[in-house]
Amino acid sequence: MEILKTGHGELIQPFDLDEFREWNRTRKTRKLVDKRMTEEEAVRQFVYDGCYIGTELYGTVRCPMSLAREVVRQQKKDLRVCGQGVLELDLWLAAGLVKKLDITYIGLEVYGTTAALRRAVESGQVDSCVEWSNASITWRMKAAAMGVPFLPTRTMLGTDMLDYSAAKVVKDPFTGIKVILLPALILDVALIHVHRADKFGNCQIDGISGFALEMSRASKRLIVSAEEIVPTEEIRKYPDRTAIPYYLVDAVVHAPYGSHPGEMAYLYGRDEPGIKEWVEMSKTDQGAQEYLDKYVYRLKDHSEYLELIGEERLQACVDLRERRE
Amino acid sequence: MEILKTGHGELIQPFDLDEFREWNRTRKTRKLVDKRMTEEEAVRQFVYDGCYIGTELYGTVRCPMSLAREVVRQQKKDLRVCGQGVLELDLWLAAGLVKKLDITYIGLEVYGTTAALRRAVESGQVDSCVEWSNASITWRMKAAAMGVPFLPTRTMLGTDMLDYSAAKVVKDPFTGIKVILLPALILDVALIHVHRADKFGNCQIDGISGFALEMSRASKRLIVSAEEIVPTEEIRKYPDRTAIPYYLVDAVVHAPYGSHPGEMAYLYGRDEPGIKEWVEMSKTDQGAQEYLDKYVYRLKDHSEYLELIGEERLQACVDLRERRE
Amino acid sequence: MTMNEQAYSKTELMICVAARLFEDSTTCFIGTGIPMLAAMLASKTTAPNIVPVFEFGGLGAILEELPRAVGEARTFHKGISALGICDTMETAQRGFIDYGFLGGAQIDPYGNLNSVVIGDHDRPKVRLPGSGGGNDVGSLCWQTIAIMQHDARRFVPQVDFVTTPGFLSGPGAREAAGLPRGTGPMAVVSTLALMDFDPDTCRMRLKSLHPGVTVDEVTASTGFDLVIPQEVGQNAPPSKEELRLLREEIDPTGFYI
Amino acid sequence: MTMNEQAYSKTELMICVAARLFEDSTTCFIGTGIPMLAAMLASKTTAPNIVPVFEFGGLGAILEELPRAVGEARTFHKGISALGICDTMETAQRGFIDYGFLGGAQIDPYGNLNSVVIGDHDRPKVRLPGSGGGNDVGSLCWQTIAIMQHDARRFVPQVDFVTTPGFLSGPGAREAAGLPRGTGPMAVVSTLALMDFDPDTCRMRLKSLHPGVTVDEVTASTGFDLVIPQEVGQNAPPSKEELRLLREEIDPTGFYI
Repeated sequence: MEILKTGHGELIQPFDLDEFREWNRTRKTRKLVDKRMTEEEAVRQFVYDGCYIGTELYGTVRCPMSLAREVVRQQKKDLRVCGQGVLELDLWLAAGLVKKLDITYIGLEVYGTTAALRRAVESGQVDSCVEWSNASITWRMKAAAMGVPFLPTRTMLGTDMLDYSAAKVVKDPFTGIKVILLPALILDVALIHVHRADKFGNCQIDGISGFALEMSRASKRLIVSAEEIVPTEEIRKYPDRTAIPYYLVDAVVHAPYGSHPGEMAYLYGRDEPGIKEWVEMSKTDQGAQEYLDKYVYRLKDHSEYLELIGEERLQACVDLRERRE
Repeated sequence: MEILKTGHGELIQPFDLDEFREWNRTRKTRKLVDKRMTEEEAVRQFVYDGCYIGTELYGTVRCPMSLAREVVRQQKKDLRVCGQGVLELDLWLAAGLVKKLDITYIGLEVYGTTAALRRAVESGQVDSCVEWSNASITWRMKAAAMGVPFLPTRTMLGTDMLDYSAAKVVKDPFTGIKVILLPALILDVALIHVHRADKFGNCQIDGISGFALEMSRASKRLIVSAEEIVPTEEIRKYPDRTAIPYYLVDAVVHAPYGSHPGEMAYLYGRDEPGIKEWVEMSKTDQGAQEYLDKYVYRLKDHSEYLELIGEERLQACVDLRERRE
Repeated sequence: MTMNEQAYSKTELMICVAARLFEDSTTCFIGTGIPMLAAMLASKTTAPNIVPVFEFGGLGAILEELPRAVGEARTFHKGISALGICDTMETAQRGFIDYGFLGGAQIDPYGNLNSVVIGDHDRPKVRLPGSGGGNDVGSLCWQTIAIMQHDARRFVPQVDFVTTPGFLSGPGAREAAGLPRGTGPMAVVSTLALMDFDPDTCRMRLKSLHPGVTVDEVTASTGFDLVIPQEVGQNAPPSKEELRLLREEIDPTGFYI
Repeated sequence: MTMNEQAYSKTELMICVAARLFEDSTTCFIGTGIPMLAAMLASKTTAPNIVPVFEFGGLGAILEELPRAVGEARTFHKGISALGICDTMETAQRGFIDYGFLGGAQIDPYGNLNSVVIGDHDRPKVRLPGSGGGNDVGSLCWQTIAIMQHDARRFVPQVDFVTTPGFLSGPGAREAAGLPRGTGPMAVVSTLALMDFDPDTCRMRLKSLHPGVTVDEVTASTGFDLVIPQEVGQNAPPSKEELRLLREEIDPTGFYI
């Protein structure tokens, strides 16, 4: 099973499975301890300059926006990021926090390419972009979540994606076909927003799970923000609904409307004007800085953010929510 | 990434991923068609002599027992089976239907080893036993479910399990550790019992999912039996509860108490005397044949089986069910 | 303005031509933007039983309201299943997804698409969003359909970065690279015409022209030699009903159109 | 019979000795049978916060009623999570499961277990059930504890088939084979004594004797040279409370005992 080809992209997060096992043995308590804290405390404790960090789902859908804004507020530097992102990563890029990217997609969806990404990459502020597809970056997390060094896949073959990734092509020893081996991705920190969690960190998600299961299991530190904190009895009544068990979680942040201006399935729809405001202002660096000033730097925390948005606009989002019919 | 070691067990179900893709393209309709039928019709249509077949979870827990009994009734021969099984596979072994085994565990749990397995294997009636662990056989299905030729794992290393399996040991090209490569397992037919399904085959499962997700996605034909048939509106109201989507399913069998004498989480507990009856009678071949006669051959179908068991005993099982508290 | 054949935009026309390509009772991978409108239009006209698939987990949704993002709740509204990206992509890898609708900044004669960079990767003139699910859709779905603005800057002899595989370098190249057997591009819908691919050379071929567009216009707007067959068809303009559905039911707020 | 030290069975004693090995606030992989009783007893005595893990998906259950199967609803009664075998085994592979409790038909000096065949694999004298989750637990959990009947047919110099890895051929052998670093057998609880493993040689070592058992009895019932240390401890008999819990709360119907 020789190596037929190797992508020359940088493996920006090298990994050691036995070290990860040791970490999970010694640094993740099995005790049920109250992990509730504020965005400020969680980010201060677990996010650090130079760490490899990821956010789950993306900017307009079940995204940990209150945590993403807190990372900007605390000016965590030289972040190595995997994305898969819209507004959340755009904010980090505009704030100059990102050094390296395992990039799959960073854009504004229907509103097209992001000017903040262009400025950050074209200026060289982001010093490397390693290319992956949405599936392959998730399969890399899945490899880590499974506790194995790689997963095979049939994507990226034959394209420049492979050359600018850190994947390898091998011949399958069972059937002789060519497959790509994707290296495991173990994140230093992950931020995930969920519908409900108990104080210990047991989480439930409604609607699509995106890549929450894979990312939560692939990270050394996990900060969860939740729309609602529920009693543990609720979790234990429906153990088959637990998407993220407590032992994976380091911090639980109560963040109502935590995905705003994005949506939260069955709770609130997206705030289109709120999204458009970033789309417009981020076209220039000055506009982007004004936006950050208005929505991050000038505000103490998420509750001040919600005050600024105002009950009326939030209610309008609630009225637009998806309903189970 | 050279091959360091190769198990000399037989790969009793060779596979071709492109052929599986072609099958899934041409033999699995995307149309919503009514797939309801009886155990008799489903087994007659989709189970055939010599096929590679598997049953999900096992004998005493959410097991497709009414389908397993129908396979015996129709005397499907020379089956190649993966198990992981208790009563269900024991019945097949006692009935002389099994030719080859990808065996992980076939036993009677607290009641120990099975005499039916001993007779079938020690007599040479089962002509090969390839050894796998419970995790590795499931990861083999997971590989097929992912559409990839193998998955790496860190189990089975250093033991005779490896030598008597069809796995291979390689050096991970990213970190240099040794891992086992498990070949994908694509089943010809799978039997899975669920809590509820609609007539098209969309399925919901309560409690543990065992390996239903992996097996359902790794099989060319899938027969689902369900405690309850629900309107599709119920499925569409909770799309996040769909464990098995309709396009994977070939037959939907309405089988109340389909897991008897095993349990069904939240619906009914196990019938201990019913289980013990097999434990006792299966000790001799004659006893086993008498059991098969009493519970399979002399009965036309599952409803006659339920009549034989009787309302009272079934109600006793319902009274013993797990409750959500 | 009266609803006559002229009263429609290039975008509306593209949507209609794309919508007509949907085959009923098939699974279709839907990306953000025009594919969403085309899928909704198809489901209300010629393909009422298509199964829309969105990459982050929504499958079999009933498209009552226009999705604006591939993870939005509308992508699993009354859906068959709402799982995750792995289940979706693995379902595609197992051969269950028939069609994939794609876009890009550049396309070449073999249908290869670029959505990563214009210029050199490490010193790009323009950094684009990246593959997203594009490469996966182009690798794993059975057939893909690209939807593009038609001009010589986009239809180029060679893309700056092969992000999503078309036929790569030509016949047999996909299989040689290890991509699943029997997969590849089927059509390109542009602002000027509908293209398919020559089965022998795997090169892009003009199939049918949009109303009022000439062959010369198309070739002049294409940066490579487009195969021009003997017979070039004509694409019907949007029907009154198609326009009514688009404007009144599918995108009444004019979010896209 | 009065509740004095003698009034207990060998099984009850094994359960008690095994139960005392549970470390509080740890994750413990529980197999069918005695481990279930030991886990319940531990959770009601010295280790109220253990997190029981059952291979088919139950984690963190409150063990109010004795499970009789590793997939039974009682294995996720008021549980933290009820997922599937992959999530459980992958959680173990990631290093989250501290202890695993195992059984087998044979055990050798290095703690390797056999549950596949007695005799030759392809022409077995006795076909046993197979590995089940045993090999996975022995490979992936941090430490394992075996619970065995103690006699010379079971404690053998070499097992007929290495199903579940102990220390394999001795020091360094697990790591050399590629098994996760720092894992391996911790103890063996038998009907006669409690054993551990010599850190230098990885060979089984007598640790402490059950009440009324002599060193000679143990060595006579062991088919290989057991390491006998200077100091051999004594295992306390089941306390009145342990017996009461076992008989009245844990297994009142006498399902196991």
